[in-house]
Amino acid sequence: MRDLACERGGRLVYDGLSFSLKGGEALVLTGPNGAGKSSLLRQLAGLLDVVRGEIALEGGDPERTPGEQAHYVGHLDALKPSMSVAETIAFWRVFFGSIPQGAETALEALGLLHLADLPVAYLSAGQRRRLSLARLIAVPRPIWLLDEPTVALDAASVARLVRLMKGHLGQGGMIVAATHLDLGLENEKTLRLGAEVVA
Amino acid sequence: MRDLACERGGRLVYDGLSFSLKGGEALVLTGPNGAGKSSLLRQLAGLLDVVRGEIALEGGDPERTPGEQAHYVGHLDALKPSMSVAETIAFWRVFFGSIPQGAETALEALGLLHLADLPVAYLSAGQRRRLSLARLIAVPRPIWLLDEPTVALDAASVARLVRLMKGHLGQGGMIVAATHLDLGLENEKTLRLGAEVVA
Amino acid sequence: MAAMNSLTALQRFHAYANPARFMALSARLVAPLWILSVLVIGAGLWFALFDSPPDYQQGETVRIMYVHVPSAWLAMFGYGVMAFASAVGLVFRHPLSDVCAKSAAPIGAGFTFLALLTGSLWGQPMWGTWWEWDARMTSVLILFFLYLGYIALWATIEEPVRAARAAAVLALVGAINIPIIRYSVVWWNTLHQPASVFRMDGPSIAPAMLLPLGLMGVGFTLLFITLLLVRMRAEVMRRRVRNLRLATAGAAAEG
Amino acid sequence: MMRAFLALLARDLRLAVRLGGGGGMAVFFFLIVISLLPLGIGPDRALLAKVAPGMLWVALLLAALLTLDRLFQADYEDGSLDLLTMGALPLELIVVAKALGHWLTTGLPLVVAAPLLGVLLNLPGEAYPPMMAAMLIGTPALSFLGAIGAALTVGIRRGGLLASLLVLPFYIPVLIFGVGAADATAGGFSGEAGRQSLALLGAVALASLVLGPLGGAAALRANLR
Amino acid sequence: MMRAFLALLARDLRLAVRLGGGGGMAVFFFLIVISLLPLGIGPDRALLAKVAPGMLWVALLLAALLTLDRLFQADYEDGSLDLLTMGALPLELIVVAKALGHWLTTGLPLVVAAPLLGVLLNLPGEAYPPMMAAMLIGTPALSFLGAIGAALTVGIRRGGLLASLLVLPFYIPVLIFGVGAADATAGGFSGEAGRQSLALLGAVALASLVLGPLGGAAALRANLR
Amino acid sequence: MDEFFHMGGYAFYVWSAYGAAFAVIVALVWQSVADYRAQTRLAETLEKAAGGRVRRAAHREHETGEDAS
Ligand code: HEM
Ligand SMILES: Nc1ncnc2c1ncn2[C@@H]1O[C@H](COP(=O)(O)OP(=O)(O)OP(=O)(O)O)[C@@H](O)[C@H]1O
Ligand SMILES: Nc1ncnc2c1ncn2[C@@H]1O[C@H](COP(=O)(O)OP(=O)(O)OP(=O)(O)O)[C@@H](O)[C@H]1O
Ligand SMILES: [Mg+2]
Ligand SMILES: [Mg+2]
Repeated sequence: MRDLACERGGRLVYDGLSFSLKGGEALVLTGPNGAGKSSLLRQLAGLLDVVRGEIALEGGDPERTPGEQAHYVGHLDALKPSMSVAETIAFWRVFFGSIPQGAETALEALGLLHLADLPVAYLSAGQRRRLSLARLIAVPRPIWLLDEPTVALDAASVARLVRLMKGHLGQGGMIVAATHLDLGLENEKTLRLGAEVVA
Repeated sequence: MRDLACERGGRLVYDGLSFSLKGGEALVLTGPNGAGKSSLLRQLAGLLDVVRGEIALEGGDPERTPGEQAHYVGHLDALKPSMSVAETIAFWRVFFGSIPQGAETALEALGLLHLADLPVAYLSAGQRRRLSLARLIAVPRPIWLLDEPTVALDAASVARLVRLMKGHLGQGGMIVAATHLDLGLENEKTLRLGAEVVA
Repeated sequence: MAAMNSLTALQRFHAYANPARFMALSARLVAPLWILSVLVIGAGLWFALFDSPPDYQQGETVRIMYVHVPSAWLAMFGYGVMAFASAVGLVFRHPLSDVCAKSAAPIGAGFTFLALLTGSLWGQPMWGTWWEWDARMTSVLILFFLYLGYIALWATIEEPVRAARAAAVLALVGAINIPIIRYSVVWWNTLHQPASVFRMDGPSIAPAMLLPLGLMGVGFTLLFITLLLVRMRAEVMRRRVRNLRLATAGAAAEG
Repeated sequence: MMRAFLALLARDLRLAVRLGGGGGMAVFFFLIVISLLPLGIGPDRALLAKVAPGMLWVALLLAALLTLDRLFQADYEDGSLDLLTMGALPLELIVVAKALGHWLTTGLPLVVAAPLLGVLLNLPGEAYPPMMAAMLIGTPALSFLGAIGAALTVGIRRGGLLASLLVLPFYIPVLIFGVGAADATAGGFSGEAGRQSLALLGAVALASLVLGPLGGAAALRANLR
Repeated sequence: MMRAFLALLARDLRLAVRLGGGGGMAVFFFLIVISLLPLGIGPDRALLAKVAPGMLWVALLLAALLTLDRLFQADYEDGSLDLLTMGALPLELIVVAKALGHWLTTGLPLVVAAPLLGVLLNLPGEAYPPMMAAMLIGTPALSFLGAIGAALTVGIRRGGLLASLLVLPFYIPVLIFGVGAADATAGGFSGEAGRQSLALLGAVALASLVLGPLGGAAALRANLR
Repeated sequence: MDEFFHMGGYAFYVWSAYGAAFAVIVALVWQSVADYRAQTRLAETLEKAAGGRVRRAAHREHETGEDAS
C-alpha cells in the first residue's frame, strides 16, 4: 500500500482538520492537553466515530478497514495480569493472523526476552508499556498509531523505541504518534492541534 | 517540621538502600523500568510494607505516621467521573481536615478554575492528571511523593508544576519524585536505583 | 470507504433535520395540546363518573375500567412508540428519534404502573385478591420491567450517542422478545390451572360504557403526545447544555 | 475527624445516587427475583403464601449481596482507597461510613419495597408488621457483615461473586431469625416464638455492628499493603 | 479466521480457569443459594419437593447472571476489546466465542452440579432426566442472551447488576419452559406437556443463538465508539 | 350525593383508583415541565457565561448529528 489521505472534521473537539501521509512518513501530533490527540488517533484506528469528513486509505486492500491495517497503542495496555509475557504475544500473533512461533524477535526487540515466562502482574509500569509496544513488532502492519508511547519508559527504552520506529518508516510504514517530547525521527511532519480550534 | 532521615532496605527489588532528606530538599528517583521507584514511593507513603530497615521522620508530630503528613500522587488518579472538579477538591479538603472553601486557589494554580463545574468524566488525560495534582495545593502537607507526575502533561503544565514544586521547597517542604525527564529543581539530590532486578 | 461516505451523507441530511426546527414547531403545538387533552379527559371523566350506568354484575367498580383500560392501552402504545423510534434512530441515525424514544419511556412506564395499580384495585373487590398471576397481568408486569431496564440503561450511560444506540438495541431486542415472553407466560398460566378462573375478557361492553371509555382513551393518548413533546424539548435543551459544557472543556485546553 | 467521616458518607451517597447505580438497582433486582419465583413454582396462591416470607428474605439477601462490590472495589481500583487511608480518619471509621452508606442506599430502599412484593406473593396481612420490623433490624447487619467480605475481596478484579460466597455463611443467622420473626405470625406459631427471634435478630445485628468495622478494617489492611 | 476464533476461545477459557473466577464460583453460589432455601422455607420435605424444580432453575438463572460481567467488562477495561475489534474476526463471532466460553466455564458446571442439589431439595427421582435435559438445552440460551446484557452495559463501571436486570425478563421463557420440562414429570402432569415444553425450550435456545450474537455485536458497536 | 361518593360500597377502590391515576399523571406532568424549565435556564446561563466562540461552537455542534443523537 502506498499512501494515506486522511481528511476529517467534526466532533466537538476540532473541526475541518485534514492532512495526508505517504508511506515512510511519520506524523507527530502535539498540542496541549485536551486538544484531541487521543481522539484523533482513536478515529484513525476506527475506535471512535467520524462525525464529519472521511478517512480514506489509498492502496492497501480495499475490503479491510484502515483499522484492520493499523496497530493502536493507547493509554490502556490491553494486558492480562494472569497471562505470561510470552503467552500474551503468542495470542496476539495468532489473533491477528500470523503464527504463534517467532514471538521472541518481538520480545528481543523491546528487551523483554528474559521476562518471557513472568506473569504480566509482576511487571512494572514501563515493562508493561514495552510489552504492549511489542505487538508492533510481533505482527507486521503498515500503520502504527501511538498515543504517548514513551510514557513510563526510561531513556534506554525510549531510544530503543525510536530505533524501531525508524526501522518501520524505513520499510515504508507509516506512523502517527501523539507525544509531548520530541522523538527526533527523520522525515516527520508535525501536526499541532491547538485549543483554538475548539469545535 | 525539620528533616527526614529515611533508611530502608529489603524487598525483592532492592536492598540496603538508604538516604536522608532535609526540609527544602528534593530527591529525584531515577532508574530503569522496574528498578523499584514506584515501590519505594509507596513504602514512603505507608502504602507498602517495609520488609527490612525503617522509615524515620524526625520532627513533625510523632503520633502521626509519615503517610499522614505526605501527599502521594501515583499512577492512579483517584478521581470519580461523576463528581465535578470543584466537588472533588472540596471533598479532599474536608477529608484531609481543612475547610471546603478556598479550593479555588488550588484549581487556579493548576489552571483548572474554569473547569470547576465540569464533571470529571469530560476531562482529558492531562486535565485529569492536573486535577489529581491539585490536591497537593488544596491541602498543605510537608512531604510530596510524586510518581512520574509529568505523565500526560503538556509543556506548559510541566512548567507550572515545576514552579509549584519550587514554591513548596521554598517553604521548607520536601519532595520525593520518580521521573524519567529532568525537572531542573535547584537543590535536588538524585537517587539512581539499580538496573532492572527481575524478582 | 463507501460506508464512510454514506454516513457523511446522512450527516448532511441531519444538518437539515436539526433540532432547531423541531423546537420551533413543537413550541407552537404544546399549548393547544394541553388544552385539548384536558378538555377530552374532563368530558370522559364526566361520563365515567356521573353519566354512565353501574355494571349489572360488577356494580360501581366498573368505573375503574375507565382509567384502567386506557392506561393499559397506553402502556402498550408507549412501548410501540419507543421501539419504533429506536428502530428509526438506529437505522437512519436521526437524532430526534433517539430523543423521542428516550422521552417516551418514562411516560409509558407511568401508564404501565397505572394499569397495574388500577388493575389490582379492581381485582380486590372482584376476585378478592390484589394480585393474581393471570397471564395478562403477568405480562404487563414484565412489560413494566422492560421499561425500567430501558430507563436504567439511559440513566447509566453518560454519553448520549452511546446511550442512544445501546438503549435502541435493548428496545428492539425487547420488542422481538415480547411476543415470546407473552406466549410463554400464557402457556405457563394454562399449564398450571390458575387458582381463579377469572378471565379479563371484560363484560360485553354496553354502549353507555363505550362512550366514556373511548373518550378517556383518546384523552390519555392526547396527554401522552403532549407529555412526549414536552419531554423531547427538555431533552434537546439538556443536550445543548452538555455541548456547552464540553465546549468549555475543550476551550479549557489552553496552550 | 467527624467532619471527615460525614464528608466521606456524603460523597458515597452522592455517588450512589448519581451513578443511577445505588439503591435503585438493588430494589429493581429484588422486584424481579420475587416475580421470577411464581413463574418458577407456579401461580398457586396457597403455595406462594406458604413460601412467601422465606423467599422475600432470600431475595433480600441476594439483592444486598450483589451490591457489596460497590463498597470498596471502585475506590480501590481508582486509587481513592490509598488516599483515604492517608487521612486522619481511622480505617475502622472509614469502613463504618462505607457500610452505613451502603445500608442507606441499598438496605433501606429494599425494606421499603418489601411490602409491595409481599402482595405479589400474597403474604397474609398480619405477617407484614413483624416482617418489616425484622427487616429494619436485619438489613444493617447485612451491610456491616458484607463489609467484611467486600474488604477481603478488594483488589480481586471481579471479586463481587467471591465476596458473596464468603459472606453468605455469616448471613445465615440473619436469614433464620428474620424468617422466624415473619413466620411466627404467618404460619400459625405462637407470637412468643416471633418475639424471641426478633430479639435474637437484634443481638446478631448489634454484634455485626462491632464485628463488621473491625473485621473489615483488618481485611483492608491485609489487602492494601 | 477460524484460528483467531479458537485462539480467543482458548484464551478466555485459560483466563477463566486461572482467575478461578470461572465455573467454580458460579457453582459455589448455586450451591449456597439452594442450601439457603430450606432455611428460608422450613424443613417441610413435601413442600420442598413441590418447589424444587422451580427453585433449582431460579438459582441457576441467578448464578449465571452473576457471572455475566466476566463476558466483556474485563476486556473493555484494559483495552483488549478495542484491539479485538481491530482484527479480521467479525464482531458477531467475537461475541459467539465469548458466549461459548462463558457457557463452558459457567453453564456446563452448573448443569453438572444441579443433580446433587436436587437431592438437597429432595427432588423426586423421575424428575432428574428431564431436568438435566432441559438444563443442557437451556443454559446456552442463558449465556447467549446474557451476552446482550453484558454488551449493553460494557462501558459501565460495575454494570454487572444492571446487566442482570436488563437480561432477566428475557430469561423468563427459558425459566418457564425449563421448569415445565422438569415439572411435567415431577408434578403428576402427562409427560405430553413435558415433551412439549422441552421442544419449546429448544426453540427458544435456537432463537437466542441467533439473537445473542447479533444483538450483542450491535450493542458492542454502540458502546465502543 | 353521598351515595355517589359511596360508590355502592366500593368507594375505597374506585376513588383510590382515580386518585392514583390523578397522582401519577400529575407527577409525570410536573416532572416533565420542571425538567424543561430547569434545562432551559441552565442552557441560558451557560451561554451567557461561555465566550462568543464557544457559544457558536455549541450551536454549530447543535446542527450536527453528534449533538442531538
Ligand atoms: C394488575 C392487574 C391487571 C393488569 C396488569 C391488567 C391489564 C390489562 C390490559 C393490558 C388490558 C388491555 C387489554 C387489551 O385491550 O387488549 C386490560 C383490559 C381490561 N381489564 Fe385488566 N388488568 C388487570 C386487572 C384487571 C381486573 C382485576 C379487572 C376486572 C375485574 C380487569 C378488567 C379489564 C377489562 C374489563 C378490560 C377491558 C377489556 C379488554 O380490553 O380486553 N383487569 N387489562
Ligand atoms: N468520553 C468523553 N466524552 C466527552 N468528551 C471527552 C471525552 N473524553 C475526552 N473528552 C474531551 O475531548 C477533548 C480531547 O480529549 P483527548 O483525550 O483527545 O485530548 P488529548 O489531546 O489526548 O489530551 P492529553 O494530551 O491530555 O491526552 C478534551 O477536551 C476532553 O474534555
Ligand atoms: N505486585 C507485584 N508483585 C510482585 N512484583 C512486583 C509487583 N509490582 C512490581 N513488581 C516488581 O517490582 C519491581 C519494581 O517495580 P516498580 O513498579 O517499583 O518499578 P519502577 O521503578 O516503578 O518501574 P517504572 O519506571 O516502569 O515505573 C519490578 O521488577 C516489578 O517486576
Ligand atoms: Mg490523550
Ligand atoms: Mg513506576
